[in-house]
Amino acid sequence: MAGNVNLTVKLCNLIFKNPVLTASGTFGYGVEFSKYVNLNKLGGFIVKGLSLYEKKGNKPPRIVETPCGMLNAIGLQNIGVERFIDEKLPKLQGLNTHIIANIYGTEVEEFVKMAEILDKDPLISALEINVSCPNVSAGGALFGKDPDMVYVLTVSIKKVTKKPVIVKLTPNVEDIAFIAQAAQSAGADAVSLINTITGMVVDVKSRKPFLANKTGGLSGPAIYPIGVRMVYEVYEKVKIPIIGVGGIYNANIALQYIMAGASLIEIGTANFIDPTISIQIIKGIEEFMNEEDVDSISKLVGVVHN
Amino acid sequence: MAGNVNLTVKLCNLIFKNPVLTASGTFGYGVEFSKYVNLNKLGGFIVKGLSLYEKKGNKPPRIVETPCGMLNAIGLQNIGVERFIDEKLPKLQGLNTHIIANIYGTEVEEFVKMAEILDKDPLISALEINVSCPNVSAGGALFGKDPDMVYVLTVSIKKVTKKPVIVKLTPNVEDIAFIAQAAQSAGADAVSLINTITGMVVDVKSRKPFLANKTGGLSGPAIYPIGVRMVYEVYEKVKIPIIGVGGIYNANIALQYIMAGASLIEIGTANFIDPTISIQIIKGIEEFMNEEDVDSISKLVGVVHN
Amino acid sequence: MRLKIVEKRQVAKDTYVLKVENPALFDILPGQFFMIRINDFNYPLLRRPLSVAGFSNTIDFIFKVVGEGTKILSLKKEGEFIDFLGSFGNGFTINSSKRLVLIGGGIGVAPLLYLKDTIENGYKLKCESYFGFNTKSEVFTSSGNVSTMDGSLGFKGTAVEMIQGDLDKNSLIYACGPLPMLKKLALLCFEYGCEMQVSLEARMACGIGVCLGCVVPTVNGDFKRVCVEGPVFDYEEIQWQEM
Amino acid sequence: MRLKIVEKRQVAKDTYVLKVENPALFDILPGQFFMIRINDFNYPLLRRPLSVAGFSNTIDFIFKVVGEGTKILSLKKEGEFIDFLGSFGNGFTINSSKRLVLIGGGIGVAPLLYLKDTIENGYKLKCESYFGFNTKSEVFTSSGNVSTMDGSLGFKGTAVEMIQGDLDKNSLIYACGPLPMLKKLALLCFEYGCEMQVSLEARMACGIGVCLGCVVPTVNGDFKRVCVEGPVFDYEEIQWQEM
Ligand SMILES: Cc1cc2nc3c(=O)[nH]c(=O)nc-3n(C[C@H](O)[C@H](O)[C@H](O)COP(=O)(O)OP(=O)(O)OC[C@H]3O[C@@H](n4cnc5c(N)ncnc54)[C@H](O)[C@@H]3O)c2cc1C
Ligand SMILES: Cc1cc2nc3c(=O)[nH]c(=O)nc-3n(C[C@H](O)[C@H](O)[C@H](O)COP(=O)(O)OP(=O)(O)OC[C@H]3O[C@@H](n4cnc5c(N)ncnc54)[C@H](O)[C@@H]3O)c2cc1C
Ligand SMILES: Cc1cc2nc3c(=O)[nH]c(=O)nc-3n(C[C@H](O)[C@H](O)[C@H](O)COP(=O)(O)O)c2cc1C
Ligand SMILES: Cc1cc2nc3c(=O)[nH]c(=O)nc-3n(C[C@H](O)[C@H](O)[C@H](O)COP(=O)(O)O)c2cc1C
Ligand code: FES
Ligand code: FES
Repeated sequence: MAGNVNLTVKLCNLIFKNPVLTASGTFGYGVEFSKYVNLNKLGGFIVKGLSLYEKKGNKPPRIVETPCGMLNAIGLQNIGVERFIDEKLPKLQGLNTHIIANIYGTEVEEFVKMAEILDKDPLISALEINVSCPNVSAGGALFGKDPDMVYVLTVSIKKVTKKPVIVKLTPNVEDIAFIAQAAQSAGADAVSLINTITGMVVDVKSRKPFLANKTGGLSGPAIYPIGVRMVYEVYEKVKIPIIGVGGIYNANIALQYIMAGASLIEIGTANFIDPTISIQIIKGIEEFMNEEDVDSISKLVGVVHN
Repeated sequence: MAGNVNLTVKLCNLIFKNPVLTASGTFGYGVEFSKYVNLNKLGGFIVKGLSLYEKKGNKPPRIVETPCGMLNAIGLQNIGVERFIDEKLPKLQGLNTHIIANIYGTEVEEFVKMAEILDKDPLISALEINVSCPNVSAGGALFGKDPDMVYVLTVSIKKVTKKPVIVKLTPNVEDIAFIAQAAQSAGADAVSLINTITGMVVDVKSRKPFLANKTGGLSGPAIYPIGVRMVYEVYEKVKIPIIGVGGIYNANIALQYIMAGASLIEIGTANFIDPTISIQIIKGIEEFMNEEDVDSISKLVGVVHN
Repeated sequence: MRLKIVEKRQVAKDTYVLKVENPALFDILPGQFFMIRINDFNYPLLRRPLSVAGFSNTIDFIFKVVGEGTKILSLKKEGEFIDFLGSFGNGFTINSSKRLVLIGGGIGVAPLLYLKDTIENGYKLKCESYFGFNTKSEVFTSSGNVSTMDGSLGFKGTAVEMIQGDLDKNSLIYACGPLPMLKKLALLCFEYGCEMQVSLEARMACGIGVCLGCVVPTVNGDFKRVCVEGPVFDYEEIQWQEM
Repeated sequence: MRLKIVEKRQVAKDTYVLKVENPALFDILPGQFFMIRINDFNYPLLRRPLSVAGFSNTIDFIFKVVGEGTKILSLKKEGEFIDFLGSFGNGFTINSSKRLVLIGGGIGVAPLLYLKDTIENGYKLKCESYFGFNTKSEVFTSSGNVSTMDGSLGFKGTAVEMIQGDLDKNSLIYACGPLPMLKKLALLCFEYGCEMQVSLEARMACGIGVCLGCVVPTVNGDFKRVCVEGPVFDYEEIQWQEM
């Protein structure tokens, strides 16, 4: 059965062999999963969020479970972009899949510097810009909540790199499509959504927030209907490709995102529960297409809007 | 053990015997639950959302299950405020608990008329204003997303009723505390939050949204960390009492809301799963207070902020 | 109400019978249903509605595995307890002056088995039953006239095809099954002028009439709740075109 | 990896032993753990970490019911399959030139039972064990020296109190148990100059080092992951004040 359906997706000059990526912060630097997943079978994977310099992250506890979800407040612990290039990328040489770098900063200049550095590395296929972080020069306002900041940031990054730029949107806004439009006007090649939804769990024994950081980001199955709705809304308003993410744990939900308008999808939290889930989802999408006689995945993108 | 803790909550001139209410749209007109729950044991209950005139509601399917949650798009089907007073209220006479009317309209005038009508009825203790609906005179913009509209609406309603006015906020905004502040400035006696979060489920077989209304409101356990976070944020910004609602299904989560800043809480979807849950939650709160030697529930409200 | 599983057994392809102890607290009308909590925790969140298929020392259900909830239910073991709410709904009304014809399709046959038992053994009346299935492996009853789409057992064709030439004004049909079958029957009833009580399905959250999630469109342009005003409706009440 | 439950038995108050068939695919070091999927569906969402308490024809776990996940696990039946990922973590290192002292508190004794077995029967070395519990009803092992807080069995007091006067520079402590006990031991080790390998707990999402959820603070002001760099740490690595 498998093989006679066309799963490939084009994004700018990139061809993805299938629409399944793995989400930043849930797939390490890829290598950690090579024991469970043939990385070459993936459409691509997105590495842990990188900052210009190494970051230690937040104090523990950093995670807590919620009904069909979890909160995390890792605080973007990472080794920094230079060590990533020196220590991690060499281990990823020779792979036949797309490696996407996820970057964030607290000032436009930081993003730009990282984009410049990563632009030179041929192993990196594209950049995903995490705007769910406070902009220190703008007094701590979140980049991702302000369409003007998203615009300026995207324009600045586009100037220094030829690699496709994906702007990853936060769901903690009133009108996500409006922010997506700002990214599009600024020349973004795609938007990905959703990042985590801010939440809090209280430890009633200690009468304090459970997480040391007080709030954390909600991810996992619980949030998928919100993500699908937001992809649907963004698809109505922008023309650039959408990457759907949020609570995907099986092929059905992946297909819901695709039908709502996503050209590619990312698997996040589900990797923790089953490290082979990404491959199972690729298979599941293929089976669905065979059963329903769909020869190309592109025919399913956004069909809900017809 | 029970009995020696003080569960009462004051809101304006009203005394609630405990902080547990049931949420609008999940408890019918109260009578439906009298088989399962001694209504007099509740802090109070909030009846199904009322409009000025009868509303038929949306076409089915109107509900769909999601991981630890559900979407609903009932479309506010109800018998209208007059029939409610004529047919339903008489059955609720003689109860020793608070009955709160939940009202919504598509224009300020509709809300005001309803408030006038309900103000006359002594059986109604307070009004909860559902602002999660489009304002037709403002071109369909949601009342609840616009602080100015919330302000005007609240002021207008306060003018025509002496009963406490609770403004029920939608979580589908960027900064819910900002909207809460608008309600407070307008003279609202309390705010309740959160209403449902907009979501979508796609039926991949038919390649259409599952609900006839396309989108629906997400409720249930899945959303509780979002509700707790929002109550926490609102508590930092307003002085009027907060009523916490969203995903509460046990005493622990009720206490999380209270500690985050809620003076009262509402139980919604959980009533469907276990119609006696509200009583169990009252008991659970009492047990917690006994175990932890807390003599008055008021001492727990907002403790997380200390 | 936590009831103990007395028997759980596969009776056909993907089809199980579940018998729980009868607390003898109430009577149950044929056509009524229970809301079943699949697990003692919040997943799956909503209760599942299942019709009563038999009522004696035990309360019996027959269910088909169609999704996650029924899958989990099929793995329950005898001796375990399950939380039930009910019974709910209006149930079928029996009219002794009519020719009683039971027409069921697939798992829709389940509530008709209890109806048949009530008519024959409770009311000591006669009825005819026509139960259609896709194929032999899905047949879970030997009672009544059975048909299969592929002719692997009984009459070859649908339950409706089995009886359709034989209906008359005096017939009172009790029907439960897939929507296309019910629509077909509604057309026939209009044509032959016979009565029909039809049991409908809808997605349910509460089962007790408060969520307004389970409505079906009625001829007067209104909605009725399957859980309270149904699940059994006079077919003339229903706006079939909108179903 | 789906493994069949060979035995599940309550061994003390709220405490169960769970033995699953050993697929004989790998060796497991004492101190290593598995990530266990409680149900075959997404609730509870995250896997639960459990240390190996024994390793022979079966892989054995001893766990305490403390919340929803362990509660559900305690209801599993022999013959059922559970999904395991592992083994994970670094495990204890055995140093034959030292006086080996195992100190466990409560359910923290579980991994030390496998360590003891390995030291005595694998390495043919000697070790001393001091296992403390709250009360008799919680004691799930007869091996080693047992203490209870209320004196209902063995020495009256904590495991630490049982041995504390008797530690020396040559001692290598292997410790697992509640945090206050471990902190106490860390102080003692500083004082007596003895070594200690301590097994720590942290909330985990992935177990494989990618979520960065399970970190503990280290003396150099950094964080280390319990699932990869641990769960066993040299006590001198840990920033105890911040634990
Ligand atoms: C009054 C009534 C009586 C019923 N009696 C029986 C019976 O005796 N035997 C039997 O096998 N089935 C019966 N059903 C259908 C049964 O409720 C569904 O098959 C079951 O809920 C599916 O659950 P699931 O988790 O396996 O499927 P999923 O599709 O995973 O369920 C997801 C959600 O959809 C709902 N759902 C799915 N299919 C249906 C459906 N056809 N009708 C209503 N809700 C549905 C579920 O309750 C759940 O909320 C009855 C339905 C109703 C309304
Ligand atoms: C490496 C390691 C080995 C362990 N070995 C054992 C063992 O052999 N026997 C045993 O009984 N327990 C052991 N634990 C603790 C065990 O994992 C928790 O008791 C269990 O996860 C609680 O789950 P729950 O759903 O019952 O509790 P809940 O409190 O309902 O769980 C909610 C969440 O908190 C996490 N959690 C709760 N308590 C702990 C804890 N103490 N440590 C880590 N996560 C926690 C759960 O995994 C879950 O994500 C170990 C923990 C770790 C980190
Ligand atoms: C532990 C954890 C760490 C994450 N780290 C990052 C990150 O570094 N950069 C980023 O853009 N998103 C990060 N995310 C968000 C995910 O990439 C994803 O957008 C989100 O989790 C929703 O998808 P899911 O529900 O499938 O997990 C992280 C999520 C989790 C759970
Ligand atoms: C079926 C259904 C109907 C609802 N109807 C109303 C309503 O009429 N008015 C209103 O303000 N909120 C309504 N709500 C929202 C609830 O009152 C509550 O705010 C929300 O469901 C979150 O709480 P929960 O997660 O406990 O259900 C409805 C919710 C559900 C599930
Ligand atoms: S299921 Fe809630 S009204 Fe019928
Ligand atoms: S549990 Fe994920 S890094 Fe340790």
